[in-house]
Parts: sequence; structure tokens; C-alpha cells
Amino acid sequence: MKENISIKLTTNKLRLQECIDFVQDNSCGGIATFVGTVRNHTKGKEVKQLEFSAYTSMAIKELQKIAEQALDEFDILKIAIHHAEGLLQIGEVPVIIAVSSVHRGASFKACEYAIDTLKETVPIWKKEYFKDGEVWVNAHP
Amino acid sequence: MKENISIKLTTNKLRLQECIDFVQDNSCGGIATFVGTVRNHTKGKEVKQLEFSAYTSMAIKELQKIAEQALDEFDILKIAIHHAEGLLQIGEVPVIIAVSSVHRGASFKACEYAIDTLKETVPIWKKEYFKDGEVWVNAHP
Amino acid sequence: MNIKTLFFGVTRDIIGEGSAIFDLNEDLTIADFQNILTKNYSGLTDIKSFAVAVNEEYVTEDYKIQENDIIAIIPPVSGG
Amino acid sequence: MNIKTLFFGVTRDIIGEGSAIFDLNEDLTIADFQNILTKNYSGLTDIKSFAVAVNEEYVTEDYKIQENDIIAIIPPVSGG
Repeated sequence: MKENISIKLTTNKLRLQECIDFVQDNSCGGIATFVGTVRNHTKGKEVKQLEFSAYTSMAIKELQKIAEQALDEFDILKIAIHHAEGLLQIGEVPVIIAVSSVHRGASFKACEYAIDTLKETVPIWKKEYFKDGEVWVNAHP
Repeated sequence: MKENISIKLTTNKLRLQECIDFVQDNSCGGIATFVGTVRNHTKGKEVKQLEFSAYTSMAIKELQKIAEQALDEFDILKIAIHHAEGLLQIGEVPVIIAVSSVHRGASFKACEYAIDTLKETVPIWKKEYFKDGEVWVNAHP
Repeated sequence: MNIKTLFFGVTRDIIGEGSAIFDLNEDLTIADFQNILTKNYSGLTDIKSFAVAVNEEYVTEDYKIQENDIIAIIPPVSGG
Repeated sequence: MNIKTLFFGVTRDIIGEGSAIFDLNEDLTIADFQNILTKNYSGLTDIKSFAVAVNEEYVTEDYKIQENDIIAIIPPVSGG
């Protein structure tokens, strides 16, 4: 793994400060982050909890690709992408992305690129648990 | 101050987790943040430390206006804008902005809008200290 | 040849297990394999719209399956 | 009338203090006041390009200064 990329897919609680500390650099002028949180509703139904499962080995490769593409495409210094696996409660954090850059515009663009791409390409699946059952999100497009 | 706005201008150390906790909401799907950091160089010169001074009462009003405009203009839930005053060392944090929303695009846009506008309108001034002197940033446009 | 196939998300629930071994003829494409799967598992009606990875990389449906390939059926992802 | 004026950033360094009281005639605009300041302080050459606030709100240079106004000279800001 490159020195300017931190990738994690873990059943432990994600820690924002760890991502910030990783991307922080004395030559950086700003850090953009995205912190996903578990919403308590979806399409009007109350969500009780979520479960994330992954094709772990491939998911890590795809996360790594996103980080490398972000470094290629945007003028950024470092990037951290951490994603949770397993059961998450409302308000808990499934994903954290942090990006540092000398000039802030690049961090924002790279951060949004990373979360948008993650949601399209990384083999991770979310199951929503309702009072009356559970459903794989997006399973039937 | 409204319940969905947190404004601070303080000589204390800024805390990201405090901003996250403020904007976090069980109905939010994501939080975008911007964390400013003190760069160790500017135009090729090494910066030793920074000092922020403010027209405090007006600065707080202007920060409040930015937060209100962001809530008006973007589909966001809550916003926190915290800015530091006084001496800061390299790597320390002069500004934190955190924005929550149901859908993440709005958070990114509002966060970038807030930092861009802050840098244009809020009466806060940064002095850079070099080995051989000090200078007010942007003083002579 | 025996080809290991991995199932995830909704597909795993339909198949009832996370992986299976299929004895496939040579020269089959991913599209051919998808047809075999839909014949064997009536619940896999959406599989034609699902992505497929071979050895942890996405492939297109004209990819020719080779000895020792590990195939993964990737229903629409929903991470983040 | 006596008008309190606040100086910040580079302007404070040029003036040598953070505030001053000026005895102004009635009906002066901000533009008039800027001319008075440049006459009194030779270092304030850039003041015409600086923003001005009255009672903590930005005003344009045609604003007419009134009794009890507190004026603030706002050199280019550099927060964030």
C-alpha cells in the first residue's frame, strides 16, 4: 500500500480522527471529509439497523483503485477510505473518506469522487432491517 | 441562535468531533466537513506560525449569515462553523465546517459554499510569521 | 472443468449458500454461464443485470471462462 | 459629530492603534471619509480598495455617515 493511501474494511468502529491524522500533512491547507451515517428511515419506512457484508478481498482492491484514481486525477496529497462491515445501529458510521490537499477545491472534488465511485463499484452490500423484515438495498434495480 | 446552526469564534482549540456531534442527526445520511490546517509554506517561504485576529462581534454575525444562507440555499439539516482566534502553530486547525444532509450532494455543496464565502466576507485576518518577519495575508490585493 | 463461484448479497440468499462448484464445458462465456445459473436457480431472474467478477476483477459478459477462475456474482452494490 | 472608527489587520498596524475618534461634518459619505483618512495617514494608500462596515454591516461608499455610527475599516479578509 502506498504511503499516501489508507484503506480499511473492518468490523471495528471507524474513527474519524484516525483518518484526519493519516491525511494531515504540514504542507496541506485543508482536509475534506465525508462521514456516512446510518439513517433511521428509507422510503418512509423506519430502519432498525443495517448490516454490511462484502466480498472482502475484492472490495479492498476496488477501494485501493479509487484512492489511486483520486490521486491521479486530483491535485491531492493523501486519501483515507475506511468502510465498516457487520451490523451497524442508527447514527453509526459505515464509511469515512478524508482527503488532504494544498488547495481546498481538489480535496472536495476528490472526496465526492471517492464516495460516488465507492457506491458504484465496491462489492459491499447493505441490508436494511425493518420492524417487519429485512431487505438488500438496491437488490432489484 | 437557531437549533440547526452552531457558530464559534474562539481562542480554544477547535474540536472536529464537537462539530460532527452537533450536525449528526438520525435522519441524516451523510456529513461533509472541511478542516482547515496551517500550512508550513506560502509562496515558497517557510511559515513559522500564524495569528488570526477578528472584528469579533461582526465576524460572528457574518458567520451566522453564511450558515443561514447555506440552510436556505441547500437541502441540508444542520451546519457548524467554528473558527479559531489567536496564535496557531503549523498543523493546527483555524477552521472547521461540518454539514449534515439526507442526501450527500447537498452537504458537499453547502460545505464548499461556506468555506468559500467565509474567506470572502468574514472580518478575520491572518498574519503569517516567517523567520525574517511577519505579514498580513492579502493585505495588498 | 470445475469452477468455483461466489455469491453475495441477495444472490447468496437465493442460492442458499455463499459459494458453489460448477462443472463447466470449455469455451463458455460469462453470458453462457449466466444462462446456466438461471436454469438451475429459478430465483435468479435478475442475474443478467448483475455484474460479474473473475479473480476479483470485473469482467464483461463475453469473457471466456478459464481453468482455475474464481467467478463472483455481484448484485447491485450498496456500500457507503 | 464625533465618530468612532475601528482599524483591523494591516490598517491597525499603519494607524498604530485599534480605534480612533474623528470629528466629522454632517452629510459626509464613506468615500469622503476615506479621503480624510488618506490625507491624515500617508500609509493608507490602499484604503479606497478596502471594505467599510458601519455598525457591523458592510456598506457601500455612498453611505451617509450618521451620529453614533461606528465605522470599521475592513482590509482584505483572510480567515479560514
